[in-house]
Amino acid sequence: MATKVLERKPLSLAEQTYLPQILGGMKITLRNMFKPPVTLEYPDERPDIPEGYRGVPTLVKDPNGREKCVSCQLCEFVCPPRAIRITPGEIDAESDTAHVEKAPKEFEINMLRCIYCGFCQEVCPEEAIFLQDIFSLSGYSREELVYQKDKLYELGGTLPDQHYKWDRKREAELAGNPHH
Amino acid sequence: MEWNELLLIVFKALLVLSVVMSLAAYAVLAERKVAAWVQGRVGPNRTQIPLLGGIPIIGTFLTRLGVFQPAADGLKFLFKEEPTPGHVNKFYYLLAPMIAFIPAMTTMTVLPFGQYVNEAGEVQPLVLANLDIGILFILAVSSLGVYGIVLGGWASNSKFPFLGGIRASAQMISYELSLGLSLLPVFLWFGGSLNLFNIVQGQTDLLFGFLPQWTILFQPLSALIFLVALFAETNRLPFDMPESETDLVAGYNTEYGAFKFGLYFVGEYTHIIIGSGVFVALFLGGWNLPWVTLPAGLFGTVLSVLIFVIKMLALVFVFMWVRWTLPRFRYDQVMTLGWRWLLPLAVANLVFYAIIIAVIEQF
Amino acid sequence: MSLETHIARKNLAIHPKERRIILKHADRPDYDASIDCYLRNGGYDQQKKAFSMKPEEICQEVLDAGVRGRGGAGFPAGMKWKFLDRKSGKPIYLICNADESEPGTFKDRQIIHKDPHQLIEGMMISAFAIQAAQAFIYIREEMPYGAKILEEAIEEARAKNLLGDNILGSGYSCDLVVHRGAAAYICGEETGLIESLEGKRAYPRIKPPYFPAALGLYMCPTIVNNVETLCNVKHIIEMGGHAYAEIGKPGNTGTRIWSLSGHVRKPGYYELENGVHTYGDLINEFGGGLRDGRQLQAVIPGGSSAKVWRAGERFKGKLRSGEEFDWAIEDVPLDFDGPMAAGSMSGSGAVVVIDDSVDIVEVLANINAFYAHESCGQCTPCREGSLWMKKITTRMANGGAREEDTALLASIGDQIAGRTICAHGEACAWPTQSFVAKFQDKFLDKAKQDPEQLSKRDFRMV
Amino acid sequence: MSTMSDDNKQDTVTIYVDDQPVEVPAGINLVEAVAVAGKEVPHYCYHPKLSVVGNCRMCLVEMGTPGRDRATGEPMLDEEGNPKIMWVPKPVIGCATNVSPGMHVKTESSLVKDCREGVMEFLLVNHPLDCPICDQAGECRLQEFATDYGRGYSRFVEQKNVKPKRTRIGPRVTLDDERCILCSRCIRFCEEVADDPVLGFIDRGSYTTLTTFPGKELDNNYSLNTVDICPVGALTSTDFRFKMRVWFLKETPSIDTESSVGCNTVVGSREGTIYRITPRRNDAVNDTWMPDSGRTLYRQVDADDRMTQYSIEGRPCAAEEALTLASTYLRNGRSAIVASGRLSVEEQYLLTRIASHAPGETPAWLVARHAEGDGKLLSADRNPNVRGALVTGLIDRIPEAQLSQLSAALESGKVENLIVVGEDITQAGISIDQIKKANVVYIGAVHCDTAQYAKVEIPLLTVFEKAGSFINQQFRVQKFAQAVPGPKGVLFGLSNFTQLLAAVSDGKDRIEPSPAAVWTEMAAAIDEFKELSFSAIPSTGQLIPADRFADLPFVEGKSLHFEPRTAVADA
Repeated sequence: MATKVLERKPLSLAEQTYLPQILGGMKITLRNMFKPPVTLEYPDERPDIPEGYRGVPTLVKDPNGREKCVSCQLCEFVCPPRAIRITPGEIDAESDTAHVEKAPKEFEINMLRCIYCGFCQEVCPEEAIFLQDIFSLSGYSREELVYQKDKLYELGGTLPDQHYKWDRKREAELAGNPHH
Repeated sequence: MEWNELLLIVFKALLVLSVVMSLAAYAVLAERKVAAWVQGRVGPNRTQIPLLGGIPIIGTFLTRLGVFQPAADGLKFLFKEEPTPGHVNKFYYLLAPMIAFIPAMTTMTVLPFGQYVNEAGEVQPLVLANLDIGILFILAVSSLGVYGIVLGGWASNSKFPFLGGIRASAQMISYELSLGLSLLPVFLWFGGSLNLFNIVQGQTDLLFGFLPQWTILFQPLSALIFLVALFAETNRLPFDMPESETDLVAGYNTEYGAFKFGLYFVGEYTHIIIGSGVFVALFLGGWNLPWVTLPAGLFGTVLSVLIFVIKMLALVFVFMWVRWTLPRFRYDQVMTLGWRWLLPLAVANLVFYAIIIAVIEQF
Repeated sequence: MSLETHIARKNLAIHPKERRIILKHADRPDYDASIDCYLRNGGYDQQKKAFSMKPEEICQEVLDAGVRGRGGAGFPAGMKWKFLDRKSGKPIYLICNADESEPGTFKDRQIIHKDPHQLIEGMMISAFAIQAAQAFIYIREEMPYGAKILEEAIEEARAKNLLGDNILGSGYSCDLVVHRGAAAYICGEETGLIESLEGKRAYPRIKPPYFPAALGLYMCPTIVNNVETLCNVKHIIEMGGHAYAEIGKPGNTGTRIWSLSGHVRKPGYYELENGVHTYGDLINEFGGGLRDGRQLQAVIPGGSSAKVWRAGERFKGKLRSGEEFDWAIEDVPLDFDGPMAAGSMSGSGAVVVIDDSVDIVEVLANINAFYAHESCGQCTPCREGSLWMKKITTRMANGGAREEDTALLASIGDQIAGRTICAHGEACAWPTQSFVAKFQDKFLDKAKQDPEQLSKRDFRMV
Repeated sequence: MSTMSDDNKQDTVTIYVDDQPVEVPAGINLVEAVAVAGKEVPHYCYHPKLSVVGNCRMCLVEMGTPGRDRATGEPMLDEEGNPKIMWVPKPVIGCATNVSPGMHVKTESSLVKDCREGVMEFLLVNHPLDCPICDQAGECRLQEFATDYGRGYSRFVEQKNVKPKRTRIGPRVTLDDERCILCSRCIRFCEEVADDPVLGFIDRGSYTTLTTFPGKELDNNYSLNTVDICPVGALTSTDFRFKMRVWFLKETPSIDTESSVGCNTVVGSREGTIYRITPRRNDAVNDTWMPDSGRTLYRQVDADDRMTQYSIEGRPCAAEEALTLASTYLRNGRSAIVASGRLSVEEQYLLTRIASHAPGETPAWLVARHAEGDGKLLSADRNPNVRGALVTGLIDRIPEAQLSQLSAALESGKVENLIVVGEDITQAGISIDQIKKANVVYIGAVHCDTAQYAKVEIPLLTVFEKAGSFINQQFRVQKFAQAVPGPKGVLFGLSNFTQLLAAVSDGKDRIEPSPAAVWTEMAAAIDEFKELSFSAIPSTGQLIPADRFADLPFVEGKSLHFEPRTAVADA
């Protein structure tokens, strides 16, 4: 690659003193002083959380209140800092959601380890885990920040569902085999 | 000396001390606020004093202005745990902040900050000690401040403070020359008096009936050199070599905390304030306003002090303004500027004015 | 119990243009299924004649006659026999495929019900020709009376030593057994039939390696022939192979019983000389034409698994003989090669005529429902594809058609045909492929029929 | 493959896979042949150890053979003189097509790809796609091939078929029929390998449903192999169901310790907990099967009666203390050893070394475990490593179930010190009084009566917690690796034995507590192990000469790949 030598423009006398530049700079800063602040006074004012923000990972329920997580443990697998720990369990045959068969017995996310990468949300095949707009967690002990299933559901709440995958499955089950 | 006179002096000293101290404290606030405004931020706006802050509109306004912040800062300096690192030389380590603080405070004794005109039209300066060699005193005492920094840097027994201290000493010594030299034309101008009060008084009259006889108008170069040197002497940006956070963490005061750090801190701001005062007295006509004659009596006195303080604060603002505008020099640039530019310039300036004054005096 | 009440006699006179060989006696009012009646009409003479011949000679006669399998594939029977693995030393089996399961076909039933001894004689000649150790008639459970008639006939024949040990003193022994299948379509497929006969699920076997001629019933060489084919053997012996080959046309010898059904005035079975008549003759002359005011919409020329013809279609091409042709449906000759040349097949000879009174999508839905129900479920493409196609066509027929369904159906058909274990893959793919190709406009119209209803329904299923 | 070499035919043929010539063993099918070429023919129903049914249609490939002129029988050549390939017009299934010389196969043509896409789509239309809850996820052929060969999007908008779910078809197997792709591997396994044909299909077409015959259960001891060979998650192990996703499992090669067959296994563990044991293919030993009973052996790791504490006369103590006391016993007075056929070869060898340092003659016994063999993978000899004890010289005769000699010796005081390793001798004819008479050092994994009355208790690692080797009925040395760490406080690896050896020999006889180090010693000392080393033993095991033991009356029955010599069997 050819090197192009640029000649430096010689400075004028005034420029050599740097004073015009200094004054120019001071003019800019002075002008800035009278502009309104651009910052947000955080605890009093809350920022508008943009869509796709990656806050605290939470577990959600579908609009019918069904626990969406089926403990497939993909999030546990994909989690780079190993913050997620799931103990799978089987849904009781008498339960309303018996057709789902599997649900987490325990589900914990160690928020001290979580790096908010959002892999868990991306990998979740059931759309059960979402990084929501909560971003400031605090606690007095390490244990307190290992969030358990109930806490995760409390934070996650209910999100709209596009598929109702399992409800449809239930419908099909109730409809039965149409072949005879 | 009568005991009541002594009492008056002590009272006056305490008054000035407290004013300067609180000015220093509020300078810190001002610094933070100016920085915030320049950068489009809000600055300190949360500290409240319980009852005062609770007053409906005013309280909120003051709180948002951050006027209670210095109280919090001061309390913090006082009550924070005082760690003394194990590796320091304890005696000098403790001594250094005091050495930095005391000269800064001492310089104010000779700074006139107003006048009292009695019925007879006699003018009395408002000053703690009206020395004839006031400016020499200031130069002498304020240069002691560098010992505080050098000593602190050395006593900390740690590399960053040490580097900070070394830089500070080199820088101070370099710029002190220009500082002193830049003042000589001023004293020549005012008939060789080294009394600050006289110099201020000398700037009272209008030349040719309309031109304010402020030194800065006649000796702009002196003023510029003095100002630049003053920046360097007070370790302010763009000359904050001793601190330079980016390469020396906090420079000479890295190992200091709590009250000892507070002393350094207040000392630095006192330096700025006193420096500004000196500049106002020498170049900006002190408490004089052009085309205005201050009335006699107490009212005039108060007015004069106000004018002086306002001018001084304006200059303090310039200090801050510059700080948040200019980037830091490199160390070699500081040295180059000091020795290769300012010093020759100051000498040339002196020679020039010496000739001019000689020529004027011929007539 | 009176069987007569259950056997509907064709009360129409035999059409003068029919050439009846196999059904020569069947519809005679004085003819019944008993062995006495059969013997009176010259029955079992050919068996005696055959037993005096060498088995190889019989085989040669059959080969000379060029009789092609009447079950659907149209493979020459003599050739099939030739492929038998005689070196293995294992017993050879003969099976009569009486699992007449192709929708539209009802010819074998006529023979079994009305002239069972003809089949038995044909079978015994064939068994002797291939030196079978045992012969079976595999009959579907949906013909219970046929089975009963056959069993009675076999008893009668056995009493006269026409089958069983040392038949007619020839030293050759072969018994004949009627086996009732559970009436699955797939049991008509020869390896499926063999599996069923062995007592297993009628899962067709993979070929290779399980060619019945080598590894058939109980892994022994086995011949499976259609009822009509086996009956023809008797007539070949009667006429001599070459004489039989004179009937019909070269390569399409003999007569065939055509089962005509659908929207014609006189549906029924017609035994016709091969290649002499055309589909037009069958529909309009024998079948009496369409009902008043109706237009022909489609013809399925050889059982529901054959590719459909759309009315007005023209078939152009070159016959194997080099003769160029340009046929309408009515011009296609009634034989094996004619429909083949016209892009379909004669199959089991079941001609279904469809007029414009029906929705063609519903016709396909009906056919698909049949094939989805009859898929044995062994291999993937047919198992899943047939039901999928059924679900689509049923939905389309019920008003839920989408425009992309047409292409989807064609694609599913393509994914099935040629990739399955047995021919059921083709059987279920061909109707769909041909219906969708030839009636594309009607299928696309179906999607446009009720867009409002469409938008309300959400077909996305999990 | 062994039958192959018996044939007089040419052993290998050259075929062309995607135009690349490959030499493959004659007579194998295209699935295997293409694998030799380093390519994959996806398949579901085909299993190398089961009959071929060809029903999944996933292995469709294009195949052609060199044409021969019908009239002359001469090979047909194209213009360039190369053999003219007569391509079969339809795709053929690789599993039922055997190689022939010069055969051409296309595994990547557009038709083949189209076939695979089509079959994958068909397999998925009625599959519930419940991978998130399916235990097979991660080792599911349907998932793998859908990713590799599938279309990637769905065209199916109809309602899926409904079939029975979570059906118990046996004590250890749970069936989810919706996931079943009807490959019939399980049915064939039960018929052909397990000799217990209880599985079958009911219903027809796409509604075909796998189930057990009425009144029957899939309860034979090989039932869980159906779970292993199920290419999807239809048959699941009730024990492993929903316990752990397979992708978390660390897989460690191990050996089934149930009998002298020595089935090769894979132990799946996560973070020190074993979740399941599955068979590992070894065509010379267990093919791809293993008994169900061997799959629950991992429970001994966390068993209630597991011994994890060194103790002296019931008082917990440090490991060194217990071992030092044991060595003190050994060095003073007449000693004897009761070892176990469940110990590894290395442990048995170290015991012989320990015995050699004890004063006088130190007799050793093994306790026999005999039960009826099932003719498959459980032999009559239920000790996995009796032959190890023979080869290492620990014993020189076939072990017996009752230790009458020892009993007499204890009674008469001829044996003052007794080392018992891994056996409860109270079950082998030794009374508690006799135990009390001698200084008994019990080394074992579980608490038992012997441990209760022993002077010194030393905890032993289970097979899952250590590495080592066994010698099975065929005199095949088979390695196993450590799957999980031992309990806290128990010395690792062979340390119990090497430290005891060092203590007994006054520190003179020191061996690293690793199998490799012990093998170096054994290779020097034992003829059968000459020129062998631990790392050199292949994963499928290494046969060693058995001539020295030809006359011993081993108690064995026939098993899958082992036929006892009649002379011995008669004895």
